[in-house]
Amino acid sequence: MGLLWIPLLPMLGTLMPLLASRFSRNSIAIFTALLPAIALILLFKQAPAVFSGEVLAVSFEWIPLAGLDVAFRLDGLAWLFALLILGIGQLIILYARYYLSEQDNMPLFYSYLLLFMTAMLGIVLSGNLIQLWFFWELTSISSFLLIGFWSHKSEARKGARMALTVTGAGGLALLAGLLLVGQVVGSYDLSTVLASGDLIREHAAYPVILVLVLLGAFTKSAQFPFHFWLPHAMSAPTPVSAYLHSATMVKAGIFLMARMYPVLSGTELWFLIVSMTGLATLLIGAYVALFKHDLKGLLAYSTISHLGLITLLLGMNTQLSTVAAIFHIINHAAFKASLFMAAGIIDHETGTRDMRQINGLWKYMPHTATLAMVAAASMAGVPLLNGFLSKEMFFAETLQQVTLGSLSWMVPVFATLGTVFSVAYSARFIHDVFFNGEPVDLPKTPHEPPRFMRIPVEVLIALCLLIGIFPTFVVGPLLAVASTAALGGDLPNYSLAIWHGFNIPLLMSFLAMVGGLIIYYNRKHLFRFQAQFPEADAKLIFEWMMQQLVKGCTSIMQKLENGSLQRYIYLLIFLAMILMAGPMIDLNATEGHKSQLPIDNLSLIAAIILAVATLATVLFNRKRLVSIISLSVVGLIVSLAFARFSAPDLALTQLSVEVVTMILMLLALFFLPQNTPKESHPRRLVRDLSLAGIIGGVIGTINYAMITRPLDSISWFFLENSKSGGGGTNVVNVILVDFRGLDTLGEISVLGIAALGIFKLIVRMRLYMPSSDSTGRPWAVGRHPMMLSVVSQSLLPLALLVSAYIFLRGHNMPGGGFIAGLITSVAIIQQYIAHGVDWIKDRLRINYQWLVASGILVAALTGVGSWFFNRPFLTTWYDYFNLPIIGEFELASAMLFDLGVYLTVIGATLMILANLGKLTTNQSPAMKENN
Amino acid sequence: MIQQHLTLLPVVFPLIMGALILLPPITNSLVRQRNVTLLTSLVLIALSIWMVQIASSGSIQLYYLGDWKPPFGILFVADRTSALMVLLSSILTLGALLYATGGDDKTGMFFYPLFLFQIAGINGAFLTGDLFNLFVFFEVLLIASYSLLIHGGGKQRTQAAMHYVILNLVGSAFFLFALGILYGTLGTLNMADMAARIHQLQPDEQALVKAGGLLLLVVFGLKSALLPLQFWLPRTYSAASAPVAALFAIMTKVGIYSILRVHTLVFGPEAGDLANLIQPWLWPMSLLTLAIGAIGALASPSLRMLASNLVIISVGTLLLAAAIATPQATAAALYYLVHSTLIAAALFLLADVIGEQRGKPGDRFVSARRVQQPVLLGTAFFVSALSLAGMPPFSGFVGKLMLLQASSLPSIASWVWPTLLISSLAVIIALARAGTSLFWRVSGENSATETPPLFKLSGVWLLLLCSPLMVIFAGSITEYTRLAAEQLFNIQPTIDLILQQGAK
Amino acid sequence: MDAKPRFRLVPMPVQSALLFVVWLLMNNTLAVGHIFLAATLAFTIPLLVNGLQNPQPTVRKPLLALRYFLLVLMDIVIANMQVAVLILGPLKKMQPGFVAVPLDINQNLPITLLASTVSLTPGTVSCDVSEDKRWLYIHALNLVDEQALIHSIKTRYEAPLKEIFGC
Amino acid sequence: MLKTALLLVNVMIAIALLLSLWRLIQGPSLADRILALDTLYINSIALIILLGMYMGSPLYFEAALLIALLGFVSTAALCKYLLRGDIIE
Amino acid sequence: MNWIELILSFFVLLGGLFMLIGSIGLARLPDFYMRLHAPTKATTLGVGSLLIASMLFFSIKNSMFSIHEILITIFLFITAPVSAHMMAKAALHVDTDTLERTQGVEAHKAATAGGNPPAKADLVNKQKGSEN
Amino acid sequence: MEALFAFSIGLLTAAGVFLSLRGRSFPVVVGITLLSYAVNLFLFSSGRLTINGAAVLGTSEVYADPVPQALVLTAIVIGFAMTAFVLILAMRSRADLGNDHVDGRLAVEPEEKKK
Ligand code: NA
Ligand code: NA
Repeated sequence: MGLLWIPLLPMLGTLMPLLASRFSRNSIAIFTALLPAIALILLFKQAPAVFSGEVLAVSFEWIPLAGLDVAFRLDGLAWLFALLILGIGQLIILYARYYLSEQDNMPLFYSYLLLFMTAMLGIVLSGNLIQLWFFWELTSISSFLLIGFWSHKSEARKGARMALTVTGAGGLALLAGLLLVGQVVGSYDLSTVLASGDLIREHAAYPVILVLVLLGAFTKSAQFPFHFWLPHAMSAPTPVSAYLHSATMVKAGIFLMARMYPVLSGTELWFLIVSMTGLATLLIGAYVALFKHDLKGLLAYSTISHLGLITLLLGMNTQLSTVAAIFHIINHAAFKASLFMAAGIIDHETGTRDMRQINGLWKYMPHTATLAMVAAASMAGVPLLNGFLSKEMFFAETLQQVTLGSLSWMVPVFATLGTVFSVAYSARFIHDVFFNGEPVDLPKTPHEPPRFMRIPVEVLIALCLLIGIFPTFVVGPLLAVASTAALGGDLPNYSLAIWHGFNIPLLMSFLAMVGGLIIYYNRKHLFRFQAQFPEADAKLIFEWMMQQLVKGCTSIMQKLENGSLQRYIYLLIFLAMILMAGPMIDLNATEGHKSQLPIDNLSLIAAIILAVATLATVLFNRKRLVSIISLSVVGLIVSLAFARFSAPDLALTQLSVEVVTMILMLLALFFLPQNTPKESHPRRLVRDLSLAGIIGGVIGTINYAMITRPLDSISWFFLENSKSGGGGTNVVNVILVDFRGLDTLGEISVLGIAALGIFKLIVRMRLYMPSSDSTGRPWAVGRHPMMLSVVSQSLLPLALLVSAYIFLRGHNMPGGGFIAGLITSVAIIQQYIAHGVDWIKDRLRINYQWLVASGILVAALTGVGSWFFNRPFLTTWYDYFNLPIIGEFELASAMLFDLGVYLTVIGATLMILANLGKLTTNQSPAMKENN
Repeated sequence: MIQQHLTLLPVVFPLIMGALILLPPITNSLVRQRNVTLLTSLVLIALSIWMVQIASSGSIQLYYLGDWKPPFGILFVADRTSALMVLLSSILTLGALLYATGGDDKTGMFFYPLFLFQIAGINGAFLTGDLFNLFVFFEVLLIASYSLLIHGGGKQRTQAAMHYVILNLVGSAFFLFALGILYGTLGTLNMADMAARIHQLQPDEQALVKAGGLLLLVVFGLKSALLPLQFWLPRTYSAASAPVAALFAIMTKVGIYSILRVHTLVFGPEAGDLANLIQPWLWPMSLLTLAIGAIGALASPSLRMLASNLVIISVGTLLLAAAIATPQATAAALYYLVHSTLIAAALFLLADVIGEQRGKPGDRFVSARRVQQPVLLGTAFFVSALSLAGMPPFSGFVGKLMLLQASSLPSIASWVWPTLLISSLAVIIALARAGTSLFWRVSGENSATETPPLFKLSGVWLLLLCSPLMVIFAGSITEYTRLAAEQLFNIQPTIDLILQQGAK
Repeated sequence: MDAKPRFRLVPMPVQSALLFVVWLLMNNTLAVGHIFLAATLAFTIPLLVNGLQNPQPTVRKPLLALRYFLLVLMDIVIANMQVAVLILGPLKKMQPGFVAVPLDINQNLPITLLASTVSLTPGTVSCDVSEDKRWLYIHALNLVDEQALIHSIKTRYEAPLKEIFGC
Repeated sequence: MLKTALLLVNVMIAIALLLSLWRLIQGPSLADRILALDTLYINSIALIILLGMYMGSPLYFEAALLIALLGFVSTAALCKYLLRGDIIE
Repeated sequence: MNWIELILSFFVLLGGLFMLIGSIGLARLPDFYMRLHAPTKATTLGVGSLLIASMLFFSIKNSMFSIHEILITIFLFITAPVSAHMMAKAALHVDTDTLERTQGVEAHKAATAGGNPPAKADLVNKQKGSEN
Repeated sequence: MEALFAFSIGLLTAAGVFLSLRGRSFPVVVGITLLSYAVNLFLFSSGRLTINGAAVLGTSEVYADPVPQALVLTAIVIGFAMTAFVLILAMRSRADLGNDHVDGRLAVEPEEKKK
């Protein structure tokens, strides 16, 4: 269980600084350090077991479906990395306490830092590949926050974004790779995977897996050509650079390669990709580092170079080289973290990081200078320091490899060359900063930093020395156990002695040392040579690429999404037609075998009228009023068609809807242009006409094919049960109010909602009200023709009577609440037309909104009523009663439902039409202030 | 009694409450309207949790409207999937409503009743087992959405509404053509009955039914913003007022749900000659939808626009799952659907707050004054961004992960994985750009205007909280979606259940 | 005219009677249930719409009204024959024209009835009523003698109407 | 005999419909088109009554009644539109 | 039985004939105001006759008094003149062309002027003129 | 008869689609109205064409399929609501944007003056 707490404690620790934010800076730092410190202790408590070769593991089920368990696994490799993370983490916390200024949000910084720490621990301790990826991404995210911590700096924002983009992309590749691994192995459990090396290497997907996983590793570890983000991450506060960009995050990629070493390595492909990438990175990083004037820039490229070195070692496919890689991981973490911290102190004390300004600091801060120089010497590989040991091992290994065949000599040569530059930039770091005359224009006068700020550096330098001098004693067991884990088996023989006698690696070291110093001495020529090449700033290029990407995307979107409804409709219909092509081809015979009705002359004439009126609607579409009139003819013929083909209810409904629609169109047309100008390009007309023709043809064909085939439908049930089950003989109406009453409830809701929506549209509408008709003639003077008024008001009672008639008979004969409602509405609208709004408003006080609501409510509650008889919603009830004198009559709950329909229809129609009419009057609808 | 009618309540309850709100005394005071609506939404959550609980046992709840048995009457079906969708809509509703109480409810009339009507329509679409009834509920939710879209007024909204409404009208026309074809060949409206009858067709009738099924794809594709029918979405969603946009986050999902439902039940793997009717089309279109969404995300000049494009990406992702058409992919899709809906909604709300606090530049990605609540909003943005980008530790990664796993057959993966992963990267880039512009690129301090009321932000947090919760409980949630997907694909028992009940 | 009408239980007796009859007509029945229903509707509908009625002069002489109705009916039949002949005959002979008929009645309902009668009967359509309600403009299909036309309208239709409504 | 008469009238009304349509298309003025529409409504009433008799079904009466009622409203609305533009004011 | 059919046929044919004549007039007459006469008149009688036929037909068919068709007639008789009136008014307003030989120019002008009363003198002159 | 019916539906559809592809709001609305006629007739005919068989019990021997009729009735009402909404929206759009284009233009028509 102790294992579980190791990542868990830092995770809880993210909250500590936030909780402690009210206390002093020291307290915040202490609170922050507390939980990771305990975790570190716990880590040491696991040491005996781990060093004895045990693999500790703990796991719980989390998302079994995705193969994701909460699984932690501690072996030597993980222990080593956890030690780096937690140990250096403690130092960084201490260092940051002094580094951060009063203006910085220290609790937030610490919180981010611990979040990152958690993520790193998660990676190294993961016992499940998916979980590993989970924490992998978490490091990208937390490092984004840390790099961008000084968000007011443009540098920081861009650097953070770049890092996130590159490592994020790598993370996605890694995910794919890990998923493939899981696919091949059949499990995401790390132990299982590590035991399946052969299976993976022999699988067809191995190259893909390898490339994907390596993409993840290379981006994270800043390997060429993905190295460019790392220097720009230097805009982060220095503790971040020291922690993330030397000791931990960039090592995550290395860790991954080491972790997967047993399953992925050992092939030629591995060698080619990994070692060549490492070699290139090593050279480029070392070369560029020399030319950086920025202190942290130099360190960043140096880091890239050393990461390249480790990668190269891992790529060489030998056990010893792997041991060397692990060893160098430790050493690099120690000297590079201390160098970054020293750089931070210098930056902190001088106010700049430009080495052209910073000179001769030896005088001002000898203590710090000593520390930094030791670290830099270690970086250069000076004997008696830790860097020297792993470098020797590296040289030795470069001499062993033969995979490149006759070109194998290149590896040691380039390795030496890389080290030459490494020595050169180390020399530059030492000479240029601490000697080389007096400082130039420093913003501050430098002096030694606070006592405690130096302690972390001192600890790390001590480590460098101790390892350098007593390697076997200090680091031997750790290296052994970590290497065993990385190799996934037995350890090779190696010696950690300082002195191996005069041999080629020593010669190479010597050459490198001398060569480096020579190069540094002649740096002026080299700088001049380098100055010929325009400096390609990765950040600028990256930003430019991003901008081009955004620009490109924007122009694509502007071209595609041009705001033209016509195009969208066209696409919609076009797509539908494309999809229809297949079925139309499949359709062998358009005509079916059902016997067809003969054409009678009236139907023919009606069809002709329909066709002519339809064409007239289209052809006159620019004269809008004429278009409306033609449209009503179409509607009329459609109603007649319904009547002709045995659907009286539909005919009635269509007729009433028709008139209301026409009134509505007239009301709206008043505020719209009366005519449509001619603007369609002939080509567009042809295009639209062809599409319209095709869809018309397709729909017509489908229709013909459908209605000439026999149908076996469920309708018999309704005909059989209408009377007995629904209590009505008009089957259509019984379907509407009973069998499918819910449709009707939905339908009146739609109507009611439309009324509300239209009211919303009308309220506060700014109007274009023409004072004359389209020909410029002023409107007629008389508002309400007398004859119309007189006749309309006399028709009103009659119309109401008719609607009562239609309503009451609906259940047994054509009719019903909807049609009745429309008739009532039309009658009332006719009063509006004939008498005007002012006249009506004193005489008719109906709140249409309430009418709509109560209509829906009546219908819905009628449905609910059946619950009290233990029946589902909308179960109808009917019965026949016998009263003296009056005789037998029927009562049905469906009538109450229909009443709801009736009320809604009236409410909605009038809410729409009357309010629309009121727009031009002083009764114009306004939004109620209802609070 | 309530349990007996539980399946119906998510539809009828908001409908009745919506009508009640339009009547005095509630209609006379906005405060009363607020309270009643919030209460309604809480009750809806309780009801839908109950539904999910019942559904999770694996039993399919059937509700016979009017006591008419299938295939004759209208039938409501609450299985695991539909119960989950109803729960989703209820949670979303509460979040959006809480936000709306911050003042968006005042900028136009009838906000609350329209909201409830739309919920009724959405839930109806989720629950109904009858194709025509589905059409009716589509129309209910559409007309309510039209009215809500114009809430608050303004040029952009009107123009967006014009496009949205007209396109959907054409879409509805296609829906009715499709319904006509299906009734005219299969002779029934109940979806289970259709699935049963589809085997008895003559070849030519099959061609007709095929046409109907494909037309339905167009209709559902339009609702769900499938390429090339997605153009309306960014403008519409980014024009809508924040709570409305948040609610709209589920609208596309209604289309996707319908595809999952109809094209699995009627035209699914067991439809004989018509099996997997739409999959060949869905493949390229969903991949392209993902691509266009990613391009749009990169091109987005404002957070709302970005959120809209993220919705398109989620649509592409979900339809990709529908194209894969396996229970495994569908399980992933259902999880992803819930997550993406909630978080996209939260992002729309958040965009509004951020926009308000940044002054004139609003939520556009340009330098502006600092937001008043940088930590609060920054954290909220961070959570939503990570979720939507599919990055750990928030909910997006689970769905993405499962979908990748579901598409790991080499033939599929070579298409799906790059598209999914590259679009993820695009989202990461776009969101990183958004976050750094909105929170980090500040010029000057915020002149202290009043901070938004607590309630308003609680809506955002409610929705965002779902993300970590969905990760923590991912095990049981994915187990639920797995069983839901299996239920969705194992159609024969469903058909038997529905039609045997009818025969009784 | 705009004064709010006082509440009356049966505000429009004539309409009520009409509604009663029309209901039975529509339903083609004399069943007791329907008579009861008809009475109910004839009672309630006027109550509902009473507010929406401008007061109109009442019929003073019902018998005369009936006579007038029959007269018009007969004229309609004749008018239709005449017009049919005109329409089918040679168009060149036709002499269309506008006529202004000075009015003696000045209330809305009688004027409306007169105008309607004019429209329904021989070859004339009433086009407009002047704002001061003193002129009725008529279009005649074949205007042979303007004065005779004016005269016939005034004596044949306007005079009885004036008498019926007593104005 | 009645059948023959009905058939004959059928043809007459068909021609009437076509003539009205012709006027509707021809215009020339808007008033002409409104008049033609009004006539089409009336023709339709006749058509429906005829249809009722032809089929021997009383189910079509309401449709005719409705056309009579609604045709008037739409004619009045159209005329009001020509006169005032604003049909409800 | 035969004479009933005869009567029925008569009314049916009469109705159809008038319907046709009305439409012929609509199509044939030379100006709007003249066309206005044709349908509004012919159709009242046309529809009337058909309705009478229908009444007879259903009364006999169902051996039950069926006179609800009268209702349609009532409606038409009430509304047709108003429709005509409105159409004429509209036509006057938009100044629809009249046949050149149309008489009563002054009355036409007066009516066109929005139904304002005509100048007294004009009409007096007019009346005088017609007396001459 | 069936062919005539199908032809009419095809024509209505074509006309509706053509108009809905125009650039101004009003023709588009008219086009959608035409399209909805086509749709209603289409849905109606899914129950096949029947003459003299209204589904009123006791009035004939063979009845037309009542189900599509009920569906069409619902569709008509919904279509009406939708048409009303889009029409008023077109009006609002003109008021807000100053023109009745549907292709995203924002130019104000000079000849129209605001009240
Ligand atoms: Na220097
Ligand atoms: Na008005």
